Amino acid sequence: MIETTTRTRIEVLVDAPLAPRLARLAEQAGITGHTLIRTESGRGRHGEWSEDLISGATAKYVFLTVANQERADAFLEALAPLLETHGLVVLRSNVDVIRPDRF
Amino acid sequence: MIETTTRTRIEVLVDAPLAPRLARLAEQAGITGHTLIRTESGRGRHGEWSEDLISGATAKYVFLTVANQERADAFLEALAPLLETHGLVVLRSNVDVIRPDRF
Amino acid sequence: MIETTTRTRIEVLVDAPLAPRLARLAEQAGITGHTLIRTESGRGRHGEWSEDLISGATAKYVFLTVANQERADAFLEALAPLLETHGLVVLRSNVDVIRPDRF
Amino acid sequence: MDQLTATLLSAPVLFFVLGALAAAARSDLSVPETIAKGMSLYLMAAIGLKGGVEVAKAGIGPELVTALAAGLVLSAAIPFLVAPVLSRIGGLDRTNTGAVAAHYGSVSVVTFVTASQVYGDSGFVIAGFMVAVLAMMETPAILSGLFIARREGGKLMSPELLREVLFNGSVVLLLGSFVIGMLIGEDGFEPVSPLFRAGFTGVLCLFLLDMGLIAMRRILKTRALTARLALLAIVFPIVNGTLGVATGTLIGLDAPSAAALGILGASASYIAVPAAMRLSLPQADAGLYLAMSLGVTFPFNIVLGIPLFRWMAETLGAVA
Amino acid sequence: MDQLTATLLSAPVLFFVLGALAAAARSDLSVPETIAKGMSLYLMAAIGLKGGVEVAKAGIGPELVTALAAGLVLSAAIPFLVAPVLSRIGGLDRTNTGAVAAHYGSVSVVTFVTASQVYGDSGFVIAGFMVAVLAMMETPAILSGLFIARREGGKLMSPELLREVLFNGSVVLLLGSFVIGMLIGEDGFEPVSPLFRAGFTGVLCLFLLDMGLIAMRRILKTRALTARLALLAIVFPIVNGTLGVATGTLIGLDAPSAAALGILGASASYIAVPAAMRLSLPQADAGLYLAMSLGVTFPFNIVLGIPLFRWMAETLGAVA
Amino acid sequence: MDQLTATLLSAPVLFFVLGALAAAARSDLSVPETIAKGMSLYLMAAIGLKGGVEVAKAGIGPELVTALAAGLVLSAAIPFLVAPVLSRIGGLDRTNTGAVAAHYGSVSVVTFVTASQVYGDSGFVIAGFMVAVLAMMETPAILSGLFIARREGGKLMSPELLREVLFNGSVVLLLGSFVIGMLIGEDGFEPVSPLFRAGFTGVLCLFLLDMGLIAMRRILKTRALTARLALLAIVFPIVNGTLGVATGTLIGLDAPSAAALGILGASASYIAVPAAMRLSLPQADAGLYLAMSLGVTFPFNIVLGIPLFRWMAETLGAVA
Ligand SMILES: Nc1ncnc2c1ncn2[C@@H]1O[C@H](COP(=O)(O)O)[C@@H](O)[C@H]1O
Ligand SMILES: Nc1ncnc2c1ncn2[C@@H]1O[C@H](COP(=O)(O)O)[C@@H](O)[C@H]1O
Ligand SMILES: Nc1ncnc2c1ncn2[C@@H]1O[C@H](COP(=O)(O)O)[C@@H](O)[C@H]1O
Ligand code: NA
Ligand code: NA
Ligand code: NA
Repeated sequence: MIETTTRTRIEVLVDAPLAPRLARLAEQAGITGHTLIRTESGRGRHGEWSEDLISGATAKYVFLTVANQERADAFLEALAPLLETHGLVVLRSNVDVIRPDRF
Repeated sequence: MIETTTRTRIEVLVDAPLAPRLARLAEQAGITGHTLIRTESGRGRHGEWSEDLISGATAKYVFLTVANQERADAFLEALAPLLETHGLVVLRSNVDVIRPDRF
Repeated sequence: MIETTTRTRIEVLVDAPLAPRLARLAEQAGITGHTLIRTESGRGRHGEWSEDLISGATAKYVFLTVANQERADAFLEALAPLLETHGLVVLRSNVDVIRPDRF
Repeated sequence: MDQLTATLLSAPVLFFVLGALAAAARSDLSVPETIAKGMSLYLMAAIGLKGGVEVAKAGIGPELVTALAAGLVLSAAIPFLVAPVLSRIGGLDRTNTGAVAAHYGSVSVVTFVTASQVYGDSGFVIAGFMVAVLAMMETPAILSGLFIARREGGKLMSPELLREVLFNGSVVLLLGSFVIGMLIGEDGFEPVSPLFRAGFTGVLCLFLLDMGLIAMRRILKTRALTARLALLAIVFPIVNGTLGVATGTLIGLDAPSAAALGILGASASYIAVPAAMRLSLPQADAGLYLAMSLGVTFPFNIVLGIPLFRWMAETLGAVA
Repeated sequence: MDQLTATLLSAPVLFFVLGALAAAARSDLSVPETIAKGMSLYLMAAIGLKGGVEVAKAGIGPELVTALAAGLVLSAAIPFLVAPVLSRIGGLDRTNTGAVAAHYGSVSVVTFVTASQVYGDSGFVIAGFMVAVLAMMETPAILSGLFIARREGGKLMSPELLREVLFNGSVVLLLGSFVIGMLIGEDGFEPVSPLFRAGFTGVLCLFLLDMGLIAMRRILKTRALTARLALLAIVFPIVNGTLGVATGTLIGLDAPSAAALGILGASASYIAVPAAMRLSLPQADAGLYLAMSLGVTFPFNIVLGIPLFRWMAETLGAVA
Repeated sequence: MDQLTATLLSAPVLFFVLGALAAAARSDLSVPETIAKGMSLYLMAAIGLKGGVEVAKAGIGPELVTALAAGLVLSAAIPFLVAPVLSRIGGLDRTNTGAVAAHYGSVSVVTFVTASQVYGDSGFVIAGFMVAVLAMMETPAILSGLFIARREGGKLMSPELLREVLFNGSVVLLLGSFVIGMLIGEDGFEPVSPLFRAGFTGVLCLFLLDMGLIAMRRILKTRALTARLALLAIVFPIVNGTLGVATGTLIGLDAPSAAALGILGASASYIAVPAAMRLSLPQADAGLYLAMSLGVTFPFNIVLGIPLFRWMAETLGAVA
């Protein structure tokens, strides 16, 4: 059987122009990797949006990163000030990974 | 430490033309937000598909929504009649969120 | 209340040209279905990448599949030799599904 | 048939064949979906505009009204003709019968566009108003197909479906461009002519390259297409096309326009109808109806149907 | 006003109207985002190149410098003019006031492009150097808007924002193509002329089709747009446009170029500014500023503003 | 060298420079990936068609066969020439040596296309059949590269790889369009000429704008590119290009075609080979081989290689 270890998975729904700033915050928290996932559209308290390359103002990505708990917590702390102002949606869950030293 | 609360995460793989109906069902279940995620292709018991903008018939999205358990259950109930006819794939898991009042 | 059963969710971040091989491995492990999800870009120990249709060399997908534990384990075993050489990121978690016989 | 060689050696058809061969060889050649969608919008706008400009020159005659009526009847009736064959010979259940039948009642814009290009190149010019007939025939078949499938429970028409039938994107674009063409006329068309007229055949080549890839890949990965159904997907266009040519000749259309009505009868939808079926008859097998309409009937029409219906229209026209 | 009919019956404007009607009828017609982005890049490269080639022919005069200065001042000043109205009459808070004001100080490339096409078709030709003025006016308004919103805490200018202001993609492409046009001149332009000159109006039609869809859909799904704000989105272009025409006439531009400065003053950004605002004023409501600039002001300018500012410029020019 | 100024001041090259400058200034200018892919398909179809039409006019001579053979040998041999340099001077391990070497044996379609445009504009016309040589040289180098890397364990050729080598999308499109061009000839090409001939240079401009952005961004974010490797990425095209020109002159090609063989030798793949390497040598560093081929060699060839190999071919041709 393959051996796995539990790590923390963090997903943040973020405005496209803000994604590079998240990458920087993650790096400062010691997290080396992330993946941006494409979205199409959505709806929330601020109404509907859909990907919009003309204005570039309303596209969003899911910023996905897996890290050990300590780094994940540091990243969440760093995100805190952006939560209210930038309307981020932040999700955290556990996930098993195979090569734990990578995360 | 950032305080989090557990909520229910529901993901539904859905044919693109049906996505607006899911949004309506979620809203009727009291869920205010959702995000559509882009897929590329897939395979199941009914064979292979891939995004196809010409006919528009074979594109699919992942409909992602996070809600408290009660609303999540109401949404799943509402989905039930579509499950067989529309070949939906429905996944449910737990997730920690930061501003629980939003979900 | 809708009845659900727990299954294993496996997500693999994979180079686009390699995705068909994963589908074959999954099939050999008895898994009938999967979905490819689109990504945009990312960063890891090997630097940054972003989807790049010209060379086709640096696009990645998230390969998502849900299966019962036995088949999921068989798939993970089959993936093992690719892990080091192809720099895959593999995540495993539990998920509740509605029609358990499908997975 | 000299026309056959002419069709086969035209650049658009050769690019279609190239795409099909590449897919058959399992080449990784592919056209991004959004590019294909963009070309399809371009082709519809161009054909609409050009049709409208022709009508602005020639005026609206009683022919237009007769042809529209004929198109409406054909689109609504063809599903009822093919349905019994689909269920008895094809062995399909009621849902799949309805879904497939709807495709054959509706039309393929690109088949029409290719025919009008190939015909036009040799001076066999389809009347401008046939574009309006094309638009007219897109969606009535959807209702016939649903009636055949007789969906139990639920309303016959959801609001989404009604919009799909009345304001389907391709119908709106075709008719809208047609009306714009009529409003601006030859003079107003001149500044957009380099894009919409001069660029047309070239874009059609690239689009058909993609259609060749898609059609062949459909065939290769389909599981539901039996030999019987594949055969029906060739018989239907011959029968429905003959019906179209005959109707066109009877109502007094000139030979090119009668041939065009044949093309419309023969062709099967792969745009408006599949999306409507996903919504209204989700249990129907999308792999099946796309394999039949896109994988078999479309190539048949592009390669053989185009010269065939011209030959029929010329022969019938000489007799009549 | 004869110009009004001419504008309304030009192909690009009719396609814009078609898009708006299709969206109003809730048709599923849509242009893929990447295709729209591609067309927008094409239009900017083409307008830049053509402007540069004109300047290569006519030479750089003192007019260019005066016009650039006038553009800079207008772009920076307009936000301060509209801000008090937005907060007092529109009832917006400081953040939203700053964000919306920035949009009105900046410009809409496509409004300029459509105007130069519609004007040019009737021999009313905007000077080539106005493209440089267009590029100049894109981003200064961002700084004014941020100043108005007076963001508390944090630096006024993040490195991302500075880059956005100085090296915004559309500014770089417009100015870059302009310089390339000046370098290659009429002779060097000749081989690219079929794409960038002959194809231009046609691409503009398809792009405006999409803009019509987008603008109308914005209006339909917005929640934040009150009747008062919608009214302001019509008053602003009239006032700012008049200001632009008057300034242009005062500094001695010919009538078409003065009208163009009017168009620039009147138009509101929907490219450079929204992205900058998402970054710097994320609390501002994107639904609101896009509804005003794209949903109301853009259609107003395309349909009524273009003939209006021409008429103004001709009248003022005759007086001056 | 007068040719240098002519190259530098042609619109396509200027757009390439614009893209590179924009990326260097960290502008957010970008061309959507699917648009770039669409333009790349267009360029390949166009160059293939035009080559085929030329051959239809000139007939197939023994030259074609000799040139094809020369191309095959060059593509298969160059990896073995550069490999020792890569491992000894560049310090690469065996896997990376094989991967990078494969890139240099293969070719860059856009470098060829740009050269044939820039040359053609000044009457220095590459023979049509060189397109077939271009297609021929795309994939043999992949096998040489894999042989050099000598992958342990596993079969040398997976079925995916075999398809990649034989039916690579760009090879199929180039050769397919070439054959279509031969079949339709000048007459059949006429209706598609507005898109594929007139529009060509303009599309090339927009595509090179994107390539400039991509090449510079590669350079800026690469970590693996050492100064030595960067230098090799300039030495290789000079050496391999000289080899190509010399071979071309020796086998009796006219000066423009010999120069083209130089371009093919000098250029490095960034389409067929990288995708094949991801599949077959996944441990090789994609950042490295893309930085070398796309970030250094491609710009070198576009800006300096094109005039250089012309000059060489003219000089050698005069001597021979
Ligand atoms: N409960 C939710 N589940 C999934 N996505 C959500 C949820 N709430 C909000 N979102 C996403 O976050 C975006 C911004 O939310 P809001 O700030 O509420 O407008 C929405 O447009 C959705 O895409
Ligand atoms: N076990 C699975 N894991 C992930 N996706 C699946 C799975 N089964 C089915 N799917 C997705 O759901 C679609 C429809 O499934 P089916 O109804 O079985 O053809 C497939 O084409 C896949 O994209
Ligand atoms: N911790 C992580 N969380 C999410 N994605 C990751 C993580 N680490 C690596 N990745 C993704 O996997 C790719 C390859 O990783 P690497 O092999 O470390 O370069 C990266 O470019 C990311 O897209
Ligand atoms: Na039909
Ligand atoms: Na303005
Ligand atoms: Na080479």
